[in-house]
Amino acid sequence: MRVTMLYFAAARERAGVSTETIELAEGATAAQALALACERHPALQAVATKLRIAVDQDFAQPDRKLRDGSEVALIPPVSGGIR
Amino acid sequence: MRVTMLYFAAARERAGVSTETIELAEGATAAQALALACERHPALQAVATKLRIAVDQDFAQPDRKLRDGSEVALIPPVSGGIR
Amino acid sequence: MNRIGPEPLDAEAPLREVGGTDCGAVVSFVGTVRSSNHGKAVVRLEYEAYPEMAVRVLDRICAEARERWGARVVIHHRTGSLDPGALSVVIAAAAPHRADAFEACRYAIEFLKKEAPIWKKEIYPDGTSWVGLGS
Amino acid sequence: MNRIGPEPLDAEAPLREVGGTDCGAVVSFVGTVRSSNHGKAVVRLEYEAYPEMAVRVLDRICAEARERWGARVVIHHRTGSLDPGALSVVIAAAAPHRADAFEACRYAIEFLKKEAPIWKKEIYPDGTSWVGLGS
Repeated sequence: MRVTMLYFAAARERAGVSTETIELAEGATAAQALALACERHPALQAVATKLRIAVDQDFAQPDRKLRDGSEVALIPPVSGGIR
Repeated sequence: MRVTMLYFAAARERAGVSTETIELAEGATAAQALALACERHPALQAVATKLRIAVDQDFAQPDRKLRDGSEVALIPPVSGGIR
Repeated sequence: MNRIGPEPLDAEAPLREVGGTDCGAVVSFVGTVRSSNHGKAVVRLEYEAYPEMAVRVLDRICAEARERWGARVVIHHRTGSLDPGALSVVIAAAAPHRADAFEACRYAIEFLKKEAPIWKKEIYPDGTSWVGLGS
Repeated sequence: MNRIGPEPLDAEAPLREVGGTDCGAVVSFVGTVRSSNHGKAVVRLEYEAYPEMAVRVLDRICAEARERWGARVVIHHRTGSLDPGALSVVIAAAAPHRADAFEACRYAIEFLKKEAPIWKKEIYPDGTSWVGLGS
């Protein structure tokens, strides 16, 4: 199945793209999408543990199952994170 | 000595005047000014215990000694009183 | 600068006065006349002040806010007859960080309501009442 | 209506949207770009958002504020390159009484800062940093 990956802020800069479509096996999870993103864009690896994942515009747990056409966004710490 | 009395809001309505000059004995206190005001304007009596007194634009205790030329204001409960 | 008077208030005027690139947060409070209070229709409000003393109280509030929260605070209060929807008071508090701006603004309106010699008479369809005195 | 986009913000626009004669109190928060942060000079900020999701988060904040404090809340957030002094976010919260308006406004900015997918890059004379990530 195909899912749309969205990269923002530091994740976008490290990935070098803001969006792309990736192929995943049927039943793949959000964590597997992140792992594939890190594989394609090794610079993401260093910040991977700090990223939250959103699926279809809601925060999702790593074990969230994806569907064909899902929109998966990598969400770095947001602007209020250090206050 | 002479002091200027100022009446505001409900005190003004009950006194029927907004300002007047009264004569007090040398060394008179804020409480004595209030007592004389109530004597001159008996309708003030009903609210007298709810009034605060300001002398020369600062809240003052009833035993505050007045001076010739003092400005004595009767301060009903202010607008945030019941919140 | 703090002001008390009969001129209609501009909600943004205190905001403009307190801003600056050293402050990342401005919190403002706007008090408006409600068309009812405790379920009773209010036709209008009449605000009366002891202006010279009230301005001194407002200046003291601002000095205290600067001291405690490093905040710049400006307060404008209206007097006279106000229809529902009209602005009665506008406060702006600016500080480098938002927690201080919120604290300073809240402090200013609470202190003002308790200590500033400003009175409010509610005019109902069938009578009037001085708020705080209950008569 | 909540908005996120590159247009310059008007500090009074959310105030105008939330007002009404049923509400006696409007508390607003204006966030501006400071010219320094933790003692470091800031040349400008760049705000980036995931706008579709961020608007959903803002709408959820407003629903929650209505539920918990009976408050009407409107949030405008800017994106793009902002110079010191520019407004990055404006929030207005209106409620019948001031305690609720303060609570709702504070809740809105705190929740936004923690949960809305909006990022801030600080541009220094000698480098850059994504706030929150530390790199």
